[in-house]
Amino acid sequence: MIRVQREDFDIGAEISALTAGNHAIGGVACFAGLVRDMAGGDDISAMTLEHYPGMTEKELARIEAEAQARWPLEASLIVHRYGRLGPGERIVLVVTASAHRQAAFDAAMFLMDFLKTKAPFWKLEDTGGDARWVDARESDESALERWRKPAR
Amino acid sequence: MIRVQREDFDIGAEISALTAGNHAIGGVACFAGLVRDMAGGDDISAMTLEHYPGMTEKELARIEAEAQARWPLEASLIVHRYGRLGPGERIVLVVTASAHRQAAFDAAMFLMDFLKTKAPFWKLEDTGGDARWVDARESDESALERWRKPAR
Amino acid sequence: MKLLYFAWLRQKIGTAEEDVTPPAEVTDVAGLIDWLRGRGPAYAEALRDERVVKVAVNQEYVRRDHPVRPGDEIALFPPVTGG
Amino acid sequence: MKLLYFAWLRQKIGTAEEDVTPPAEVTDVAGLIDWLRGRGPAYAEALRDERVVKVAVNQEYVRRDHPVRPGDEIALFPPVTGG
Repeated sequence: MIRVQREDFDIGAEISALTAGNHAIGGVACFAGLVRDMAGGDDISAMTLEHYPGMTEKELARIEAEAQARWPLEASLIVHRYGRLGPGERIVLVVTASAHRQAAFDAAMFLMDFLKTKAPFWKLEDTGGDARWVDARESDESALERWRKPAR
Repeated sequence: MIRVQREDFDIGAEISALTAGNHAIGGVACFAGLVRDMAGGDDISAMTLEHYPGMTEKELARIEAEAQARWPLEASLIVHRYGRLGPGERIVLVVTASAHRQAAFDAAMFLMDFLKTKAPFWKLEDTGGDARWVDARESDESALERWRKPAR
Repeated sequence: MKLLYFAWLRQKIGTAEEDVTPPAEVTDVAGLIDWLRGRGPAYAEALRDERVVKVAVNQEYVRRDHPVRPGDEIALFPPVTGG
Repeated sequence: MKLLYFAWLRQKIGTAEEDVTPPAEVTDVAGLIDWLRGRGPAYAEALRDERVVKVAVNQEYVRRDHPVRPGDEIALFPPVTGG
């Protein structure tokens, strides 16, 4: 399941809803991205996430389908917020559930790596007076390399 | 932080409490282990977790300290339940928070791998009439190998 | 065709969205970018460094040799920074 | 010294905990296990396969050559299966 929304989410409630009644699930991995208040030494007072409605949903669904094809997942969820967010606020949630823990962990890392480099979101950091578009990170691009080899 | 308890836990509330007010956190990884209803083809109606009070807390604290030494974690949490649990119930929770996502993911996997092989818990599966102690898995022991190399 | 711009590309060009009708010789993404550069200094500046311009045609990432046709929705944007 | 047994070791031996005073020649974990085997068929059966008996002295994992002393808390248990 994927969702793109302005509102916050409740990690525990999302996981409960996703896994309820499925007793084949032995492990649930999750990752939540939060707004940090420091970027390159400047304090961030807020961040605005812009996205490409329509394409965002398509890309997230495509990435999720790829993870489902690579690992034996019982369930998965991607929630990504847009709009203005303050320090400490939740930005993104990825949840993966599987019979075994490594599949859940690997799929969650895979989803995050692809989402970071493929989902059409852009961050505008507000450092007080000055607003600055976040640069894409080389390390996010290189994190994709590890998924080139066939999945376990 | 570590906790050993009979009661259930709320994943969202645990993560919120752990990360509240720390805006240096950019990513939170978590893993929850659930009771599966199938083990080797037999339906599990319940599971009883026995542990070694005193040593359990020591081992969990030691494992957490090791993760804190290896990765730049802003916060971490291990909660492990004991007692009788039904299918779908939560057994264990690991949460790790860091500035960057890979440290959080790696530390969470490390905690789970060590907890599975070092924390003195034992599972007794009730498959209806018959109770059976779960065998340790070879794959859990070999999962430790990857942490022999120095951390990134 | 409908053009969409995001993030600093949107800010530099000064619009989020516009309908354009390029001449017939513009048949692919590379040709479209070249043609856009000629539309004024804001376009030329925004599209100066090709390496930081990603393109999606009808909401799918494409390469520079991908065809562009009337009716297409074509988005130009910098490398993504979500997550 | 205080002995603790867990999981199927506890069930096979038939007690969770006991105080024992082995003879003076029992100085390490290996010696203690040998001595326990001689205490009866339940002990012999429970401790038959050494490979699946883990030992903690004063709540720390130890090897077979670790000393055992009066006053120690010594736990014997199968490989752990938590998580």
